[in-house]
Amino acid sequence: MPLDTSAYSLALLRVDGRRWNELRRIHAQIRTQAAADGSSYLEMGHTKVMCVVNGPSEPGPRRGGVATGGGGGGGGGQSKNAEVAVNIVIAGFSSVDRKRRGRGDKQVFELQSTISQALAASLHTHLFPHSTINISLHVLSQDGSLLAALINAATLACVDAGIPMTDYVAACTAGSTSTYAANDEGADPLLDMNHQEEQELPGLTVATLGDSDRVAVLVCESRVQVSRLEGMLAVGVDGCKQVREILDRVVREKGIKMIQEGTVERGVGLNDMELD
Amino acid sequence: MADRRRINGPVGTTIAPIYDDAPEQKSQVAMATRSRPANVIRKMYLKTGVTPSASGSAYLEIESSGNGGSGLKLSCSVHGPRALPRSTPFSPHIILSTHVKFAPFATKQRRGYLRDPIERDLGTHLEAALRGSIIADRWPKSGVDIIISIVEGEQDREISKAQGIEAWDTMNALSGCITVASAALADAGIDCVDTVAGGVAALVQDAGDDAAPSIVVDPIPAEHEKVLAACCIAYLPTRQEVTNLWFKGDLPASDMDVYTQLVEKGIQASKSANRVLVDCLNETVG
Amino acid sequence: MPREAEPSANEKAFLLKALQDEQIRLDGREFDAYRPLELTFGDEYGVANVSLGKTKILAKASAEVTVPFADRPLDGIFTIATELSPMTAPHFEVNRPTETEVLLSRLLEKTVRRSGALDTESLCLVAGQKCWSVRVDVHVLSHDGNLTDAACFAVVAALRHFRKPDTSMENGVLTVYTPAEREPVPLGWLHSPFCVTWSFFGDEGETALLDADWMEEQVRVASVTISLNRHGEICQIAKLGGVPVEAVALLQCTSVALTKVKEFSTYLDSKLAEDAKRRDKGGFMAELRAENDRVVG
Amino acid sequence: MASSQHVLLSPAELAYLHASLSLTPPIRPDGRSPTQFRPLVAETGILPGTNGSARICFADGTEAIVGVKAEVERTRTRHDFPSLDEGAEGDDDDLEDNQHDVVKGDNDWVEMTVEIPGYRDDDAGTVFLSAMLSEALLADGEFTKRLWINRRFHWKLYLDILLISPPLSYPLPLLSLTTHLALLATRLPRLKSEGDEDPLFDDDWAAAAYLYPRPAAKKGSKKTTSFATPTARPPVTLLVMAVGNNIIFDPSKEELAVADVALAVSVGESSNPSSSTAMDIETEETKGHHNLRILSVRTIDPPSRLTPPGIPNASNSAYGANAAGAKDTEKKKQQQEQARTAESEAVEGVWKAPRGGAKPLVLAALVQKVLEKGGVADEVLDALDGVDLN
Amino acid sequence: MTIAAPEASLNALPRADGSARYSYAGYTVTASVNGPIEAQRRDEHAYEAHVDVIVRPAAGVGGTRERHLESILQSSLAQIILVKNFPRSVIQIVLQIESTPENAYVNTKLVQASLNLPIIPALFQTAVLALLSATVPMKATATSTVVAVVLEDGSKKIVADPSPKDIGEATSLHALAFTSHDELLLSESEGDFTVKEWDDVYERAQEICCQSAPKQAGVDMMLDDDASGPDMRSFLRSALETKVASDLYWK
Amino acid sequence: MSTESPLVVLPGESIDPSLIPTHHKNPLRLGPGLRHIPPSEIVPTVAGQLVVDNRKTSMWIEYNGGRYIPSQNDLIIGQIVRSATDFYYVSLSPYTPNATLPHLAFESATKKTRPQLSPGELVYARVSLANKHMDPELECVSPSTGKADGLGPLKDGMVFDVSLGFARRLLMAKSREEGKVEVLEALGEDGLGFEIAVGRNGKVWVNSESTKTVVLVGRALRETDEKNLGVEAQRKLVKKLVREMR
Repeated sequence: MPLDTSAYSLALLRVDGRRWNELRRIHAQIRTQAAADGSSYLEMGHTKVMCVVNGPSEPGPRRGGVATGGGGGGGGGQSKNAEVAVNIVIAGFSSVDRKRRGRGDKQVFELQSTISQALAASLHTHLFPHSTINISLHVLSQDGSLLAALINAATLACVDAGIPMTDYVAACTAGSTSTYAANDEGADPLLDMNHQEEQELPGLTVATLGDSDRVAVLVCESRVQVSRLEGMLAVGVDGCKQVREILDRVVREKGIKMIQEGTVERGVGLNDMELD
Repeated sequence: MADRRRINGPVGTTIAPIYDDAPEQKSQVAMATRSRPANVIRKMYLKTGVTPSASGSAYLEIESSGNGGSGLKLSCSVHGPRALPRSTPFSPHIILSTHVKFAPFATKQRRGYLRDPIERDLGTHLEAALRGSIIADRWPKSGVDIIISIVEGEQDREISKAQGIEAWDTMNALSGCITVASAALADAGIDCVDTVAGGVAALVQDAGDDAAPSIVVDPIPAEHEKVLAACCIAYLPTRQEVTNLWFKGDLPASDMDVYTQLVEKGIQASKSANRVLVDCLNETVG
Repeated sequence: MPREAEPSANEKAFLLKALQDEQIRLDGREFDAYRPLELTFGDEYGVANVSLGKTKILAKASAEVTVPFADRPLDGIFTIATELSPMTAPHFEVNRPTETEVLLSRLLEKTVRRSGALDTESLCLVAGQKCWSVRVDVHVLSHDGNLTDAACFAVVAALRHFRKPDTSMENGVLTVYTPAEREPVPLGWLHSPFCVTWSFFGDEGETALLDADWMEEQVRVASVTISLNRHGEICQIAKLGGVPVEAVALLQCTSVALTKVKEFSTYLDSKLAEDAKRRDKGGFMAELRAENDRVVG
Repeated sequence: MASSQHVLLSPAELAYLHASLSLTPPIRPDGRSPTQFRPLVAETGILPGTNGSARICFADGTEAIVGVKAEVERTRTRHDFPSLDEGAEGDDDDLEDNQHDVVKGDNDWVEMTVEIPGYRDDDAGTVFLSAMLSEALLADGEFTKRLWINRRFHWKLYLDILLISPPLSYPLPLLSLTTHLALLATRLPRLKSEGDEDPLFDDDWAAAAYLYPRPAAKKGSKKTTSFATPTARPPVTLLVMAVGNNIIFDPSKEELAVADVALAVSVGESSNPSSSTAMDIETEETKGHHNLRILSVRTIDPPSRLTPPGIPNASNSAYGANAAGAKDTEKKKQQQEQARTAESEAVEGVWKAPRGGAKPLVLAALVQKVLEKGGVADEVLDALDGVDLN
Repeated sequence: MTIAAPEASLNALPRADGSARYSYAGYTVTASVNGPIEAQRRDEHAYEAHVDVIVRPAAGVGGTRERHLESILQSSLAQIILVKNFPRSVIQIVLQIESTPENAYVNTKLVQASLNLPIIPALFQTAVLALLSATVPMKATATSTVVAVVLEDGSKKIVADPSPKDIGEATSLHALAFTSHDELLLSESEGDFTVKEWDDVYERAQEICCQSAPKQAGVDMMLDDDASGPDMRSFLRSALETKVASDLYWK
Repeated sequence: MSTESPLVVLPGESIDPSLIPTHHKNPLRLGPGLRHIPPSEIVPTVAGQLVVDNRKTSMWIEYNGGRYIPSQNDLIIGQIVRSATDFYYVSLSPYTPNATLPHLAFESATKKTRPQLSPGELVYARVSLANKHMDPELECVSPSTGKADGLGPLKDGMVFDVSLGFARRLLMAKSREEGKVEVLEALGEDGLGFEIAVGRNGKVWVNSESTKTVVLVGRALRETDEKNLGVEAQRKLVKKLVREMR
């Protein structure tokens, strides 16, 4: 494999020059769009996603290919909890080699349902019975850690929309320099994998709730020795905490800015200010 | 997802080749010139009540252009007005849903079973054209389906494809659809303010370099060197109103009058189509 | 529209109470105990009948020669079809994938296909022109929870039991032999992954159960499916949302899962051996003759 | 479909809106002048991964992103198309005025997809939108010719048009403008190889040539797209509607809800006319001004037809389903009588969804308004010139 | 070759209202019956129950062939079920083919144009058994068989339950089903044949399906002891007697 | 198999007229599984055992399995689906149309005092109207006495699904003698205290102070039903379970 661990073991630097426990640059904005109840734009390295949240609102007509979670089933309208409907659009130009995803692409569907289920657990959906929270995500550019980026963007947008939630759901990826074959003990865990690393090395996506160690999402799609799991998970969970800090900063800065601009009067909590 | 509705060939098969006429022959065909005067549309045959099971139906056939090419054959069936399914939200009006589909064998290149964008686009145009004519608020909370199948399209699609401009044929098809649909609606007894009919006019460049571009109604692309612009009109004669206008082409903005002439010619074409329509309806009534 | 019946409030409450206060499950199982797992093979190669308590699954493997995908000329084609019919439960409709179905098929996909359990390169016959297309159809006959683990086991069992017709290449001519001419050959198999699904209960997901039945699945707040092989290689982990669970707990789940997987894999091996013996003694010739008749027909 | 989504306005509100819009001069809810567009924020080159990209955000929050990606594709020669095979040896210049020139475009070389959140990509509305946008783009045979590399290869251009926000107002103008900018910002790598050999490209992005060459970058790009028309630009599609005798541009959702008729007009610009014949028609060569060309016109089915009708007090005694229905139809009958004579004045202050179509004169006026010298189209194009393309 | 006696096990699927697993002549089919259950709007009938038959192939996706089989079975089963008893409801029959006597790699062709006649009896019989196990009220029971007309050294020969080999050589194939009142319920034919031939086929099928089964229980049942093939009716009866016995073990 | 050979009938088989009980005045009463084709033919519609009671001049088919089909005066355990203006929608079995239970069909219920039931709760009710053309109607009070006699909301406890036949046996007046159900008595003798309600629709509700007991009873019932246990086996089972629990 081109990206063999030897290169790493020499300088302990990764292909993009990061150390093993370094996140890529995360840039995020909220309130990117006036029309929506909540919106956000998030970059993790070269992975760029946008999120638009509408609702809680009357459940609209059932749409194809939209994963709905939370609500505890019962078909949206009847349920005691708000249903979280996630719709992901992966732009054709987002990846290097353009591949068109048809409707009903199972992988996208899985992403949708994962995000929906993850947020449904953190949002106080029971406050909005018989209603729907529509989250639509747009992937503009992909360079690894897609699921993580989507979750973070969705979380931010929900905060912006002022939907009460237990805490941030922050996500990132972790990997390991060992291949599943190589059973070397010298293998180091890696934080926040880019596309190339995801291709070459085993890795997982983890999302935690707030700064606890409680894991909301854990997705591993590559073969790896079970002994590697603990290390990777630890690094991932730690990464999530860093990510949470960043997200939190973004929200606070925006909040302060809005107060200074007088968009909202002082002393109003971030969460309840958009509740209208 | 595999197609479960019909029996497809095994994987890795190739489509049978279409043996096309030799280019020179083709060019002769293509050079066939227009026999009709510029402001006369082709003869058409229209009959209502062809599908007993439908609440209204009509069949339209437009005579084939002289040179062996075939004309347009459309059949339209109208189902409804009928109650909307429970799920749909309340509507104070009748909900139109239009489906236009080329039969797989209608054109030289075989059409698929699923509606392609062109066909969907046609559907939207048709919907716009009809919605203007029917009195929608007489039928609240109800819907009507209008299904048109183009049994035979203009044979010369091949050529127009070669010219890289299919839309001209599409326009002819659309005007046919409008006329036949309006007949079927009348047959179904759905209230309309007026009978709408479709007409096409085009700015064409005839063979020979010196020939100046001229405007003709109901054009057959094959009969002209080049079609510069065309427009399809859905027109309500008694109210003198246009319910749908579709212009396509490339005209300098400086001479708007050409555009206006085109529209007028389109209206004229639609009027003449309308006569046929009205006669046909009178027959069924009387 | 036929709808799925949710368990009543009483049932939900009681189930939780039993689990959390008394640490007992309604059927008296231990928390980390599976329902009795049974595997039977048909007369045909590649048909596996798996029952896990009241959950019953039929997996059938089949192969045909076809054209490889243009972008992967050297690989065969390997598909796992999981279509839930109304037999699973009346509210499933043919041709209308539900969330359950999609997630199930994704899990099997990742566990068996993406983990490279089947050597797809060995399915290539003529590069870019001919290859085997191996297909497993998963039929859920009865759904009483934990489809994933049962289905995964059935798929692996079916594939390992399956024999595809033998082939040969002589100066560019490909011949596919009927079972009569040559005994069919097994697939190129690299490792056997199995799914183990944990279900979590309680506000913090503190209670974890293995092999939840349908009732328990309807009450659970989160679940994680861990796929491993007997060599302790993780093939896939999926905790797709749900109530957050302590990271440590997940690690424990994984280690327990590994022991379960080892049990599965030994059970499967023994069953395969058993079946092989059955076919061998005397049955073998009969087998051939039977095949023979089929071929001519 | 996006244009006819439900507007939550009461009949009274609709009636008021219609009345105020048909005043002279019309009073628009947001106080714009009839020809005034909504303020917008535009930026280009936002996605380094693409050949060209643009983002536009209207003041009402509707937002669109367009990305253009180009891939080299082998041209499959067609049998019904000898010109491609035998070809002409001469270099590009004299091919220009060749009878059927070798520099030949094919509409299949452009693939356009429109994504409207919450609508399937084969939804009637979505199809209609993309049909309209691509129709304008391909109307003059010129565009696809820009994608020609040599007789064996061509660029395959993928335009992905994403509406980020929910479709509040009818997104056509937004999408069109964004596409316009994205195309202006699109650059293709410079061709290094010669003739019909497999194309080799200069991987220096700075050297890449604009798909629509600028006057400034003209000389540099001349080589690659010699047949390109210097000041040509991609088309823009404008949404125009009429209420009574007033013509209103860039209508908001509410305004569209009372439109008597709505038109989508696509205009392009080119200095040297695409087709030799167009010359003949052209009476006087317009100097200085944008040299506008009208590419396509489509009536948009206005959502006003689906608005709930008000009931005049006269027949308002009718409550309860059946009675109302009966009464209603009678009323409609009378109304229809009036309608025959004069559509506009039904009962004063009572909203009634428009019936029938538009008078040809109105339609003509609409188009005229767009195209006249110094008309709205000119303004828009000037405005778009303001956007700097990085 | 001799064909083993038909085997059936009822209520094999614990979560369905009724189910049956039936195997005979190399065919194995599992059926589940649910009903009467609430009908979807599209197949809701104001005065009778809608009988919904779904046939699923062992390998590959269901295609036109399965749809055809479904329509055949649907129309004939609806005749013996007392549909009038359950208006606005659905009786849902899912037939899962488990194995067929064909080669494992022939039947994986996704969609075949040809109708698969020989499998009809297996499907039909399984459906009837499953209906009985679900105690869906019926006018009568029914039995079914397939008969082939094979050309053997010049003379036409009528073969019941033909092997794949026979089917390959058959000049015509006929699937028939009779109610317990000896009425012809279903008849599907394929190939060319004379009226005479069909009459013979009819006779043969009838004697397989309608051998006057003993009305009383406890009478010895004769299974494929002679050339006349198995006596389907007594087979059906015996299968049901075992079920009833186990259900009412406490009596 | 029991001693006297039971008469098993299949749908459509004709019944020997000699078996049909006749009486000078009481009319013949047909139970489930039989249908009368005028003038005088009586035909079974399901497979089962023909039972004839000459004293009551009634005959019916004894069978097990299938889906619950409501018939008048059945006692059932239903689950509240939602509340409409003046009645509840109650589900008797999955995928079937909901039954309706009027808000006032409870003991001494008035607009103010009626029990407030939320979706998911359970009620023990009687089928007051069953008609193939209408959705079934329920009541939790006897129309004659106005007393609940045991009917009404079921709080706490657990519901176990059993076969229709077993539910019927449990409901028999002399379930022990006729139904051969020993398990409940056996449990009682082991000093387990619990309440139980049996629904004709194959649902058994069990409640008790101790969670363990409920689980134990549930398992005992289920196994008895699924494994077709005879009297002795039932006693053994109970012994075994009780041992496990302690």
